[in-house]
Amino acid sequence: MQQASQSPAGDYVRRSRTPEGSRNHLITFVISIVLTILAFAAVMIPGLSREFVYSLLVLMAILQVLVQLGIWMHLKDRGHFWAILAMIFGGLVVVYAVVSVLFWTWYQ
Amino acid sequence: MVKRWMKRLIPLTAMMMLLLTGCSVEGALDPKGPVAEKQLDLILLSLGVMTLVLVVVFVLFFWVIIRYRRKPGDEIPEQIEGSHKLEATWTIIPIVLLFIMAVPTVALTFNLEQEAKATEGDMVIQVVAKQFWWEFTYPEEGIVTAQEVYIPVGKKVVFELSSTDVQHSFWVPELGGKKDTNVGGRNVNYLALEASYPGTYKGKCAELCGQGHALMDFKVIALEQPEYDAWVQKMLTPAEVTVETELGAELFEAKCLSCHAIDPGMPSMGPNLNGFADRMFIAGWLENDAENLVKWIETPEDVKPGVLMPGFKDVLTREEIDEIVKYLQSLH
Amino acid sequence: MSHVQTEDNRIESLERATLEGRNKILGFWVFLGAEVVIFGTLFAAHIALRSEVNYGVSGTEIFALPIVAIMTAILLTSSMTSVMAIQAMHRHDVKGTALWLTITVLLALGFLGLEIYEFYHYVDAYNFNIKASPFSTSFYVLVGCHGVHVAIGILWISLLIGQLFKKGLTVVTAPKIYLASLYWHFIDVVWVFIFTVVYLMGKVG
Amino acid sequence: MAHAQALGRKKRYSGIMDWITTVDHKKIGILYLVTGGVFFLLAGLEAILFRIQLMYPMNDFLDAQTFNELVTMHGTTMLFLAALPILFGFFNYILPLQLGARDVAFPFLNALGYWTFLFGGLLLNLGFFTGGLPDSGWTAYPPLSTEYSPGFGMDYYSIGLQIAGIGTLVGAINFIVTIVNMRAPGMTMMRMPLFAWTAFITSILIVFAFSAFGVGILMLTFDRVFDGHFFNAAVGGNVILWQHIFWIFGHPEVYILILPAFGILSEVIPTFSRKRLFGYTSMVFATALIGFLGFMVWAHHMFTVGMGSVANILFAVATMLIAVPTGIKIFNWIFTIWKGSLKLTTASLFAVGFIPSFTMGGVTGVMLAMAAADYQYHDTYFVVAHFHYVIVGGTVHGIFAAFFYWFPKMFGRKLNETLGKITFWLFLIGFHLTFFIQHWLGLIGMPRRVYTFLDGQTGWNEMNFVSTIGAFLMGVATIILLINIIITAMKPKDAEADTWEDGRTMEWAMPSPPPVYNFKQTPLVRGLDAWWVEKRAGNDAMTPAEPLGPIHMPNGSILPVIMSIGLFIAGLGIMHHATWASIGGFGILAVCMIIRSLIDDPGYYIDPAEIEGKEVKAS
Ligand code: HEA
Ligand code: HEA
Ligand code: HEC
Ligand code: CUA
Ligand SMILES: [Cu+2]
Repeated sequence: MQQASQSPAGDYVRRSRTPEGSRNHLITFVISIVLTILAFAAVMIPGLSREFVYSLLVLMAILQVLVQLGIWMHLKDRGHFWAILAMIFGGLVVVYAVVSVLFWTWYQ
Repeated sequence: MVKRWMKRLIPLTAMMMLLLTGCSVEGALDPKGPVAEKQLDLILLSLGVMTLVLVVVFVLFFWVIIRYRRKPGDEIPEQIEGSHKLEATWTIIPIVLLFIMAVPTVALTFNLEQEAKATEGDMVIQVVAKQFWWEFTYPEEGIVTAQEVYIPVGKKVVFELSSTDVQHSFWVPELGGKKDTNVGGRNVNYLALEASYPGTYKGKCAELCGQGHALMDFKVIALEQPEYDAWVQKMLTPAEVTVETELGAELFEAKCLSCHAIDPGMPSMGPNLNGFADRMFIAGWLENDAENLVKWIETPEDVKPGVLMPGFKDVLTREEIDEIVKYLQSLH
Repeated sequence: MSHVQTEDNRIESLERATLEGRNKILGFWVFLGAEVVIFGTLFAAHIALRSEVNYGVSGTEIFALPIVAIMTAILLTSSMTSVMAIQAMHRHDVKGTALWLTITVLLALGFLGLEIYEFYHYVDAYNFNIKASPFSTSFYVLVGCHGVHVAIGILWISLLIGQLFKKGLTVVTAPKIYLASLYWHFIDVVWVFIFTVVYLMGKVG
Repeated sequence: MAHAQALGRKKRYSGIMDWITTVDHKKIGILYLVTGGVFFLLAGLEAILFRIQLMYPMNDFLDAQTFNELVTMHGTTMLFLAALPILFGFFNYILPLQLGARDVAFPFLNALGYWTFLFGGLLLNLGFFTGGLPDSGWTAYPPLSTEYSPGFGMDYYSIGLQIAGIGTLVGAINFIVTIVNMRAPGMTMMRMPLFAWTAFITSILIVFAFSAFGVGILMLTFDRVFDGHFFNAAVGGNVILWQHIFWIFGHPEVYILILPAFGILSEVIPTFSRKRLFGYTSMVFATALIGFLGFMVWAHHMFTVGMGSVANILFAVATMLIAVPTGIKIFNWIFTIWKGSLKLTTASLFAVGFIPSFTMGGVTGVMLAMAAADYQYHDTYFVVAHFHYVIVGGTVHGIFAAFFYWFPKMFGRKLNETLGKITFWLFLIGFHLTFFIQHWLGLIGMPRRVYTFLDGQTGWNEMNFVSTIGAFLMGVATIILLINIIITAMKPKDAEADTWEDGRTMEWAMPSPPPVYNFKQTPLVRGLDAWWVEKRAGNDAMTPAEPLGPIHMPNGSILPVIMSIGLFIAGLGIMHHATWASIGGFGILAVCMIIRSLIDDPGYYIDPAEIEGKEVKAS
């Protein structure tokens, strides 16, 4: 593909050594696995109160998503201002939607 | 310029004048009960504030477009960036104005909702909205009626609102604002209204519900307590079938009873016709006389589009329909 | 090549080497913002309707957690392998990239297969189809929407593997691969909420 | 780059093929404008028809069903297929010029966005030919829009808007990326023209609002076509769920319509006042704040649904707050004229005419926001009056202002000013005549969406009659505008670059109409109102930021049209349960995407020599 040869891609490869080691990514993987196991365990262990399980589940999910967004999807890296904004804004709209449904759809 | 002033001011003043005279108006502007009165107060308050805002904006607006029109030989004006002082002014003043309006809004909104919670001893009427008519049930008295709902004057009445097909909205402008009738047996709404004076008040469906939406009218009839009690008694004593109406009654039983009921407490697929002879209107809006009744029974679709009652033009002869009409007119 | 500069004209990595690449990445993030709302709305609907079983079966009765656990493990691993693909890409290792992407696709196929089996099982064993109840409708539309995303991801990544062999790693292919991996992570993120909200909470009732 | 020429040649299309395959943002802008304009005429005609029905009590010009269909189509078409696409047309044409960008970020997707919008719009209107139009109001409340609406009408609504919505979403993403990444050197965010800012915020609102709506109509489709139960109350579905989803989209949608008009005003008023925008910074923040608050107030459309007093109060207060940033804007415009030198052309007449009309609509909005009072206003003509004051007095005025303002830039000719002023006055008078009186109608009890009303109600007959006359006047004004366009089109192209002499932003620094590649050399921006700054400094062109070199342009492509046709077929297939048609439709889509993915578009180069010689003009 000729166009590529026009671009600085060739020199760039030499210049940039990937700064991200795979360690972070592996740690994320492990964290995700652990959080998931915790979540499944909380449901499978009998006798826990519903409120406790629910809050634990939500907490686990949020943690896991934060870790994955931050590290796997590089949101923690520089230059992701607008990306983070997109996620936050989307999240906000979702919170509205869920809240409205939870409290008002079944109001009374 | 003068013309433009006039064009904007005339309708505005016309509206204010109509408001002040208040006699030839109807609807929300002519309240006949405490709820509508409080709402009108709120409306007038906001209208006052808005008039103020509009006057300020209009004055500034016309001042700048008249004063700063381009004239031959104009220099390039100074490029003013802004002014913190001015900008702060038109941030703060609106906030103050909004506050003035927000406080009574919050109070009244809260208050109305509180009122609507029926407590012991409140009179409750169940309202079921259907395409395209209204069924009213008095659970205490055991009365089911339609299109015309009777209430005593000076007493808070709580309407329990629901619907069996699509969303409708229950609105009696002169007595107070509307509330939707939700489907599904859930989200049942309560609306408290009270009539301060005896009279007949127009009621409307205010949510698009299909073809008949425009004509889904009803009436609220407020009577002094003794008259109201008399009405209840009358509703509870079914009309008797006489020799004259016998034929009509039979026909009615054969053709109409599948949908309609005439026993006082009976709900039915169509309106309960107990006391029908005393209704002012057929189907909520057409004057209740023999001629119109024939028209309705023959071709209800012409009276109210989308109506769920079939026409009987081809099913019954004109004579038979006349008999039914005679019978219906005996249902006091 | 366009020569418009941005504040940030450091060349960070192959996928960001060109303006086109940077545009794509930013645009894709905005698209993911839209996806958040899309799935969020479906979640809202599901949360509202999940106890409306219309005299039919409820989540507590039918959800088979072991199969969900396996699906979760598979998808999580595939998200990991797509990270590996990007790392290989940053090392300019075409073969490695292709290999990791292939593994990702295979895992995804496994996931999709299990999901199809799961749906089939529900319909077969409990007559739990989309018409059964508001719960079933919202369940199938939400989880199915995720499934469709997985299927699209499979097609997309497979195409990219083909391109990789044909064209190698270039400033044209690199952003695409990067986006596909973002997309894939996002699908995993959505699944985290699905197994939490739909399955686990559904199981608890 | 000696072999630049060899890289690729422009695939030359001409005539209609050129328009069908174009990826040039300026041509796509014109396509949006023309299509949106046609839909505006159609929706306006629908309004005229149902206004005739409402001219007399118990009129039988239209039957109830047709009336409901026309009202629904009027609202839906105006919002989704007329106002928004026309604004998209201006975004497309003007934004890159104002930003000093060579092109938009995603030319191909941009074209795709237009064609999906067009085919979605056609699907929505298909009922005119097949019978059975959408009839449940633009709000499509179930169960009226599901079980109680047999036939294909509401399927056209849900699937047609789904397809058009995809186009809108794609377009919005394109604008966001263009604005963030493609600005010319020196143009910081805080030096962007306000029009670009409003385009930016609007696009953000679209991304989040239209996604919610997309899911809403997907659910509607499932209920209607696949017997789903989202909204089927009989088995436990919930109709209020739809209302929440709809309004979470629906309220931002109205700001999507007004913000670009705010942007237009912020361009037109400074130009014709020869004075910079008063309080630029606060205008930017007000825009952002309106956009943000716009997402938190949706339930003010649902006060009467019975959400309880707490919810009603919260949403009431949140809604009222929006008056503050909007007020900031109103006063900033007025003070832009203050101490300026205002020239009243048709464009600036529409722009200043906006201010009082919109304010009247805005203050009734605040009245509506007062929950306890809204119980009286809701679903009456008072609401109809409110939103036409903000939409017609606001958005449509803004659109007309933009049309007169940018027409010379886009087509190289000035519209006739005399006819323009006649249009303005007729439209303004007609507008107030139609809608002012509707406030009153609402207050005395006329519900909206009624196909007729009973005789003998005080004032109803007269006021409805007057209202219809006003609508006729607006129709006449529109016809005069059409005549104006036709007359102007027959005149030679003679507009100068800086047509209005006082242009401030960069589009006025290039020929009218601009060449395909926009700026020969990317300009350097040295302040807010970049072109004004250069003019004040005594320059007669923008200072370039790069040497003259070959300009890379994308090739046209037929794929967007084919993809949209694929979607159209798939949509029809789904609603008719024709599995093969839907698979075929999606197949076409998939094949196109695969082709697009496998065959890279090398684009072509325009040579500096060619630029120096004859100007390559956009048609
Ligand atoms: C362009 C579109 C647009 C815009 C900009 C607005 C702007 C506003 N709207 Fe409107 N609205 C619609 C389009 C729009 N609306 C539509 C289409 C509907 C009906 C949908 C349907 O049901 O079909 C609707 C319905 C609607 C309702 C629901 C009514 C009902 O159905 O019962 C409400 C209620 O709160 C409301 C409120 C507001 C408010 C508070 C604003 C504010 O943003 C207005 C702010 C502006 C000002 C206030 C003027 C300028 C300010 C000053 C000069 C400062 C000083 C002012 C004060 C202190 C008051 N609107
Ligand atoms: C962008 C939005 C927009 C615009 C510009 C308009 C413009 C107009 N609207 Fe619109 N309207 C809505 C959005 C809009 N409306 C919405 C959302 C609803 C709610 C729908 C619902 O309830 O679901 C509504 C509802 C609505 C109603 C209430 C209907 C009802 O509830 O029963 C009325 C009634 O008067 C009305 C009238 C008008 C009029 C007279 C115009 C005029 O300004 C139109 C002026 C334009 C013209 C008159 C065009 C002229 C065309 C020609 C002359 C034809 C020439 C033809 C060829 C050459 C082919 N509209
Ligand atoms: C299929 C059911 C059905 C049958 C059969 C039917 N009706 Fe009706 N009827 C209705 C419904 C539904 C309405 C309410 C119409 C409306 O206002 O929307 C109605 C309304 C009426 C009304 C007006 C009631 C009011 O309160 O204003 C009268 C009178 C009436 N019907 C008479 C008859 C007679 C007489 C017959 C038989 C010859 C008959 N109906 C047969 C369904 C039926
Ligand atoms: Cu019932 Cu409208
Ligand atoms: Cu709103």
